[in-house]
Amino acid sequence: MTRFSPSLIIRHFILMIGAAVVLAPFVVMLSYSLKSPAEIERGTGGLFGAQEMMVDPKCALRNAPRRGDIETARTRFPDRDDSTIQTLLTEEANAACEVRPVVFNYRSAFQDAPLLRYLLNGVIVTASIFLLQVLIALPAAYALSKLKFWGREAVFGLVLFCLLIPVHAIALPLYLGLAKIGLTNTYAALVVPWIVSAFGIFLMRQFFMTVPDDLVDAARMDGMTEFAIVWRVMLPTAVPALLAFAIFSVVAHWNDYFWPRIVVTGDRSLFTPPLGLREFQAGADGNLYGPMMATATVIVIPLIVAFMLAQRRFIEGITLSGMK
Amino acid sequence: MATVTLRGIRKNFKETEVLRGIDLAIADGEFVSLVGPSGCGKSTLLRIIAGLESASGGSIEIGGAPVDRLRAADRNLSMVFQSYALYPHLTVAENIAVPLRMRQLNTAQRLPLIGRAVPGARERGREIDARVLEAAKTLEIDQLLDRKPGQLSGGQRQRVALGRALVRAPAAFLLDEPLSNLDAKLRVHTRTEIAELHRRLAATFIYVTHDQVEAMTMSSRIAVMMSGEILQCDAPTRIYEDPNDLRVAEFIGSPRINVLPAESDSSGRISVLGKGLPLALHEGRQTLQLALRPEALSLTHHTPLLQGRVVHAENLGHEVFVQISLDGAEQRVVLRTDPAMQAQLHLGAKVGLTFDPNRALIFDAKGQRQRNLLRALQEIPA
Amino acid sequence: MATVTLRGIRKNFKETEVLRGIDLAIADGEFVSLVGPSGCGKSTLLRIIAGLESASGGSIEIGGAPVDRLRAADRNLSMVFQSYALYPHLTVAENIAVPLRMRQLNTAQRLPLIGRAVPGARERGREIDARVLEAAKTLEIDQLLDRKPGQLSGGQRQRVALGRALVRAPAAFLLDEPLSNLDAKLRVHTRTEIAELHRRLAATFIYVTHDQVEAMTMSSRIAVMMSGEILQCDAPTRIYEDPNDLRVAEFIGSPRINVLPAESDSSGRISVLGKGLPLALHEGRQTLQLALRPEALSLTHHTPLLQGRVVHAENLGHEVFVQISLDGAEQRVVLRTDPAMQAQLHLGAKVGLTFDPNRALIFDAKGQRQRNLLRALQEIPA
Amino acid sequence: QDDTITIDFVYPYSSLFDVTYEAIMPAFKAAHPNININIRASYEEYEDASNTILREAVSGNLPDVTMQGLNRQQILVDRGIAQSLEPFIAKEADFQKDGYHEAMLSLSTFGGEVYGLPFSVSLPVGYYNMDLLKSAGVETLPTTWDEVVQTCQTLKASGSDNPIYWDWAITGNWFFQALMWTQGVAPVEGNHINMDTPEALKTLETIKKIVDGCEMKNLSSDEANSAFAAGDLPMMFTSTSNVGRMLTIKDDFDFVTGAYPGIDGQPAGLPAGGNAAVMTSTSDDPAVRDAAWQWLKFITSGEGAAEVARTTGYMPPNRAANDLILADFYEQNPQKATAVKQLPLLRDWQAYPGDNGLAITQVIYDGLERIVTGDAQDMEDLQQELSEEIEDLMPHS
Amino acid sequence: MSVADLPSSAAMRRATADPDRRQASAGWLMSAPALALMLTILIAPVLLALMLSFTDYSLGNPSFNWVGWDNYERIFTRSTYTKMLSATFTYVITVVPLSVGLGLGAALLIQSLTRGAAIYKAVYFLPVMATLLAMTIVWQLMLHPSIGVINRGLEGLCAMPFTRGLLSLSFLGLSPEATWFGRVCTEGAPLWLGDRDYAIWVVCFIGIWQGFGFNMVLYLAGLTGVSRELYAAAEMDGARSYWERFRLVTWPALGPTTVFVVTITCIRAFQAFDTVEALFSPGGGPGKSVYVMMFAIYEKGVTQNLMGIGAAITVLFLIFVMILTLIQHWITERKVHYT
Ligand SMILES: Nc1ncnc2c1ncn2[C@@H]1O[C@H](COP(=O)(O)OP(=O)(O)OP(=O)(O)O)[C@@H](O)[C@H]1O
Ligand SMILES: Nc1ncnc2c1ncn2[C@@H]1O[C@H](COP(=O)(O)OP(=O)(O)OP(=O)(O)O)[C@@H](O)[C@H]1O
Ligand SMILES: [Mg+2]
Ligand SMILES: [Mg+2]
Repeated sequence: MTRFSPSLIIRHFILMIGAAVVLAPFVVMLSYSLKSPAEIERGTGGLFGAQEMMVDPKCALRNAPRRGDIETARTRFPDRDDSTIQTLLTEEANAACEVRPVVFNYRSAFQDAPLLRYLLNGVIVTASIFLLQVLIALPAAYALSKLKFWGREAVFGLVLFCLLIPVHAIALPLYLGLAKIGLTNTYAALVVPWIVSAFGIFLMRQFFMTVPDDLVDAARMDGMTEFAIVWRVMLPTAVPALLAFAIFSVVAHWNDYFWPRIVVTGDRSLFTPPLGLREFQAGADGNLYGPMMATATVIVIPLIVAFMLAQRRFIEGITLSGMK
Repeated sequence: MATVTLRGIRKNFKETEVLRGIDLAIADGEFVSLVGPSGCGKSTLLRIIAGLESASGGSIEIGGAPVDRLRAADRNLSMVFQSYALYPHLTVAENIAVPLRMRQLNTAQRLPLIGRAVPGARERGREIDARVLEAAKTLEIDQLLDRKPGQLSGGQRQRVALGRALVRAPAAFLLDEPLSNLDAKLRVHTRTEIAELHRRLAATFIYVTHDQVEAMTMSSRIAVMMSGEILQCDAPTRIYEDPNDLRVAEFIGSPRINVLPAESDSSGRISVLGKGLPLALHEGRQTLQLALRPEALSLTHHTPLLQGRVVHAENLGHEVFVQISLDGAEQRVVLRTDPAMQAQLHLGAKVGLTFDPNRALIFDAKGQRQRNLLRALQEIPA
Repeated sequence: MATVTLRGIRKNFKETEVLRGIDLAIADGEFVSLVGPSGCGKSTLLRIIAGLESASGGSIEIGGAPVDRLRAADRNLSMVFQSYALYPHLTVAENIAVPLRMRQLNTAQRLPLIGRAVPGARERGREIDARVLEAAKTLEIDQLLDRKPGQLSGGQRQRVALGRALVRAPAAFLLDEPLSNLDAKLRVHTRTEIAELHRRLAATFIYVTHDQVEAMTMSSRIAVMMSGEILQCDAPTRIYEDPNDLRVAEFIGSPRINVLPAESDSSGRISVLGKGLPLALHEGRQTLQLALRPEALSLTHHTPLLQGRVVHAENLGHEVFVQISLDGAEQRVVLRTDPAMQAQLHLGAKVGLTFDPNRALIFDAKGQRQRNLLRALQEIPA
Repeated sequence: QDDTITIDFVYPYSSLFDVTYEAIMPAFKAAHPNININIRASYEEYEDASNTILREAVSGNLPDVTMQGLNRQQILVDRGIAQSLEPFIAKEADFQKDGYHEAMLSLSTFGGEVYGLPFSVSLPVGYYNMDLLKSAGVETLPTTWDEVVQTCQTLKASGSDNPIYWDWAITGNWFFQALMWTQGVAPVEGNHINMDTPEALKTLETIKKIVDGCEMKNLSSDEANSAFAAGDLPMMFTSTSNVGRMLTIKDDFDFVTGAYPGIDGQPAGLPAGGNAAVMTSTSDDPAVRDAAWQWLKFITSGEGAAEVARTTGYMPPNRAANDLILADFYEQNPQKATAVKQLPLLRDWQAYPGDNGLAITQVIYDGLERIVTGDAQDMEDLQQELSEEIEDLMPHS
Repeated sequence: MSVADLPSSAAMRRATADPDRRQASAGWLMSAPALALMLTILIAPVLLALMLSFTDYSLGNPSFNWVGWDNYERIFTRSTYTKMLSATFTYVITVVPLSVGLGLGAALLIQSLTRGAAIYKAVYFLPVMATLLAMTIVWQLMLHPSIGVINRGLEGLCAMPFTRGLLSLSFLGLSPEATWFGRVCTEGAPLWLGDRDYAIWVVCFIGIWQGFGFNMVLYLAGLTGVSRELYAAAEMDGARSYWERFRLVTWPALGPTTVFVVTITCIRAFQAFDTVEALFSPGGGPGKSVYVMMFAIYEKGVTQNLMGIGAAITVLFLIFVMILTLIQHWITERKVHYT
């Protein structure tokens, strides 16, 4: 009965207020990705920026007249002194470097940092991590929830313990270990440390616990091996949980800034998307917020698309309705 | 097609003893029904045979070989679960196909998309589809093959569960109340199909049911379980007509068997409610219990053995159960009779009852059947 | 304690039409059983009455007031779900107590720990505990009050579900196959308890079952549903003896009613398998169907109306169903007879059958009952 | 192409220096066609540069040439990661002629040996929004901190509630060291940190004076920069390296830089910020090492170095570049000239000795923060506490 | 009867153990890869950290000395230690309940909608998906004391007499100093990140903002497993209000999810780092008010290159979080019912 009720309006109202708070930074992010550096730093320009032509600072620096340029330009400006010529040339150079802020921001994002390459790396790395995680976590989660074996509690305890271990604390030993086997600056270095996900094991175990034992037994009677049960029975019934895990894993590693920064010290072509941000970071010497926000916007878009696709499955849901 | 032998199977859930030493030898191709009150351990026993639960004691042999160390999948059994246990994410057709696919396709052939391309997969797949369709037709669920379990009615789900078990030919079938949610017509139909299958495959069946008609009509033998033990395992008519134990007699047969207090005098002569019967025991002076099936009682006008008043009547259409409160006793007895008689048997009517002493079953105070009866004692003076 | 009136209830699941206009008026205190083949929409109808599912059309009144816009909780009904639907985290006692706690305690009194301290909560709580214990005793699950549903057998779970419905006194009870997982003994017992409750509360019951004995013995009326319609709703004996529709006749009664092809000649005289019967219709020259309950057939040696050969016999202990393959027809008929007769009726035996023409039910080719019969036509020459 | 030599090179602050190296690269290619410079992924900032190098040293993955913060060279020298440049310098016939400032070279001289060649150098300067100052009636730039405080009072009197930002939080205790050098005292002498000296007390008190006298808010550097660019902040004291950026983002007001104020009169010295090129090559191949040296030398001298000034707010490390190549540059860019004028004051930006050097930096940072947030009121107590804590962290052997 | 129909003879030969033993070996086999990887990737470094915590190792040094309990002693004798604990606990105690509660609330509200659910889901999940580093920078810009949108907004509200009166409750006759908003209008908008009274709450807020969407997704996944039949049963039992049905069906059914969500949120809260690093590096916020444990570990172990002390804090951190998680897990797990 989808009637138009006050409670429905209240619910929408609450959700909309929440959405406004949640969205505010994104609006700002998007807005900054449209503005010129001056507008950002000075907090002007409204939502979309004035979109007045601005001078691309790097381009201007690159084209700034040098001594030689002044010499050659002397013929063009016969009776001016050097400094006037320089001013004129600088103005010319600046004029050649004029761009709209929005163009500047997004162009910088893709040019100064090879963002497309980074996005591709992101896809490769997150997909490999997720697949390997599932491959390892699912059987373990199944064993921990549905198989009785001596030491199960201990293994589960270990999983819980591993959940507690912060990556920041073990980053250095891990880095050194990878260096020892010569894996730094490779895709493997980005993937290997994550292939066992205590989080994934724990999450899937919690959901497997809710699958009725009879279903597992039925599968055993049908001739499935324990491994087959994991992939053919547990996995499909736990699709929502798996999606939650997929989202978690992909989001975490897509956005991971810390680990790639540690482990990829040489090769820029191994960078993952967030490292594109550092291209525009200069600490106290001035961050280029516009391109940075443009990069951040670009980085998050694939995730939003993926999430929208994935959430259909959430709506369907697998209710365990084959049971009495 | 194999024998199933249980020796001293015991099972505890923590402190509660659910099975207390089950011994049962099932011959190859036999159809054994397990009946017993709710909670007596039928499902547990089935699960132990299937290898899904480990027994706390005892051993199991299938086809003569011990299977205690064999996993469920390797025991080559089919099972219908009381709770259906359908795969919620698979359609009806896929649910039924699972046991075939698992056993007839190899790993490569089972792969989701590419599997069909593997040599031999296509033919096997078609074979499986055909078998699934056949099973579904038998169970009248061929219209539903594309539905998911969540979209089915209770009885339809149960039939899918049944289909999944019947689609292949294992060493033995274990069926746990497979027809409980079906209507009478379909139940009779399915019963016939199962009986047919049993004949055709000559497979061993272990069948849990609480439906006596099922148990009586389908079984080679019925095993009556109570509080974790098998009280009697015998052919249906033996169980009905010749129970070893009062509990069996009471459990089997609906309406319930009538039990009347009886006793034997010093000579062993048995009397019920003060009336001597032409029956005697070798030992005398016992408190006894005399049990009579409702159909063993008949109405009579002259020299009734028992007298009473009609207190309740249930008309099932083809027969009427009449409850009669006996004079001089607390018991009521139930009489099975024709609907045509109902006019005579209005509430409150006084009736006289008699019975053939040979159809009376005598049990001692503990419920043990007393078989050493001396009969034809008409000449013994009343 | 209320009337329940359904008018033109329809229900579609996407394209499939599950209910196609159900009209049913249930009087206050009536006990109506819904029977029908699996998947015919019984559970759906019950859920619509309960307010759990919205109808695609039609209206419902309870106690004379329309309830279409009332939510399930406000309709004051009790329901047993076919799938039990027990709260997995609550013990048996708590499960049964839920409806009482929900309705008799206010929000404060229901609070987990402090609730007991709220004025009045303690007495109410004790009262509830007592009622729960009583219900559990009736259903013989008082030993299990502290268990969680996961630790119960199928039948035990079902009894908990029943207990939860029976523990309070609503306007009407909706029971969806509440006894399907119980053994015969317990089933009879519980049936009696439900009948007793019905008498005591004089409450309205709507009872879905596939067990004909239940339907026949407990109901004031039986409604036979098929493919989303009610074919007939009448007193049990009427349904059994005087069905309107061949489908009803076939559905009710086990073993199934025997149907034989018949026809009427130009004068309206009816004959079956070439034998004229002392029955006639007003209109002549029709293809007809003659239906006979198994108990309407009897064995005879002289002038048998039908002849055939015994092909199968099922012994239920108290009676035997004998399948006879008729000479000159494909049909088999089933005969209900005494176990004592079985010796005579060995497989292959030739038998002659007869029946009382007055017990024969005549249906036209479409299955509609033909009631306008001219009888006692013995004088019509054969 | 067999004789092409590739050397690995890394630098921090890519958004700042990318364009610099882009500008340098063609000239270098022309001069050394057989040397290929492989630019690795850049460091974020000096801390990151230092940590990464240490990690890479342990994992055996060092670049050949790296740019490191001036105060981060010490640790690399101590751990034997940075290599002495003396052998290469010795081989150069006319090294002096290339114009390396003696003062600047000393920034990278440890134990008498040169370990790095400074590349971009910065000094603290004052940033002023002349429009705001003038509207409050201030015409002359303050030259001492007392005058700064007075200016604050004037500004506040005319309604400014946020008159100053003094970039105390800048990395490596730069501003603390600035006030020490102002008084002519080195923050570190040998194995001792001069926290327990009267000059240190004076330093702390001066900071407190600025904070209290100006009611300075506890902004971050970024926030202060934005506020200044937006025209909300009349005075800001920070590194000259921000000038370039400020010029591009500032609102339409008159932006002037002024000499860093002293305590009484002109400062006696100021610490140099910025970075130096350090050789960290682990290669045994003399050709590689020589190529690395060529690169190192190229970027720190002549046209190469000139690009630093042209493209950033930093000064080039090289007299030749400053005096000759860029002579008229500073006329065009007066805001960038201030630091150059302060060149004679150039002093070491010192690292604290021992493994705990960075921890000591943090201790002093925390101390300064306590002044800024108003936590610490009594400077003598604070000095006492800091001295003890530092003493505790000093190497004891 | 064919032999093939019997339990296969191959199976017989494979039958080395009874079902229990077999299950045990399957269990071990299936957890073995995870176990082995956990031991090498996670546990080994932790053991290394344990070892290092008794040394004065510093990256790049050729050797190290055993210093016994010195590192631990140092941690406990420094005043920053209490600041570290208080910042960590403030963060955990604020963020865990709020982000779990908001996650659950959002999930329930969204689930009850027939229309628009997808949009809300995506919106609430946005913060989880966005790169935290970038978003922290956005927050930093928004929280800028003079040009940030937040303070500009506050100033805007102050400038309008109506909103100023409304929000500062001065229409109730309260003095401007009596309410937070009143003080903002008279004394100027807060410094947010530079003010010790605000910094930790800002970090908490960002933590909640960023994290509750994930809890929402987990709860949504959990909600798909709640049997509809049970809602029907509850409705029949007279659970009239939403709250009653929630108590009777939803909440117990969400038990496993809640165990998970609380455990994870708790652990993640203890591991809060990125925001602090991005906003308050170096130092850990005004007066070290945001000096959370993970930041301390990172500062000591990585930034300051004192691996010994960093390792010691790591060990303490693990012991600490382990005890708390065990207690928490023990409590919740006992109350939870699976199927
Ligand atoms: N996991 C368990 N923990 C404790 N007791 C259990 C458990 N499972 C079953 N039981 C108990 O064991 C007994 C036997 O259960 P079982 O399921 O075998 O009964 P059943 O004969 O199949 O009954 P029904 O006919 O009702 O299905 C019951 O009393 C039940 O309560
Ligand atoms: N969610 C659904 N989607 C589609 N079809 C459904 C759905 N639920 C039930 N049906 C169909 O509606 C029909 C009626 O179902 P219902 O559960 O009412 O049957 P029933 O009479 O109770 O049967 P049973 O005796 O087997 O329980 C069935 O054919 C069933 O397949
Ligand atoms: Mg059972
Ligand atoms: Mg149903």
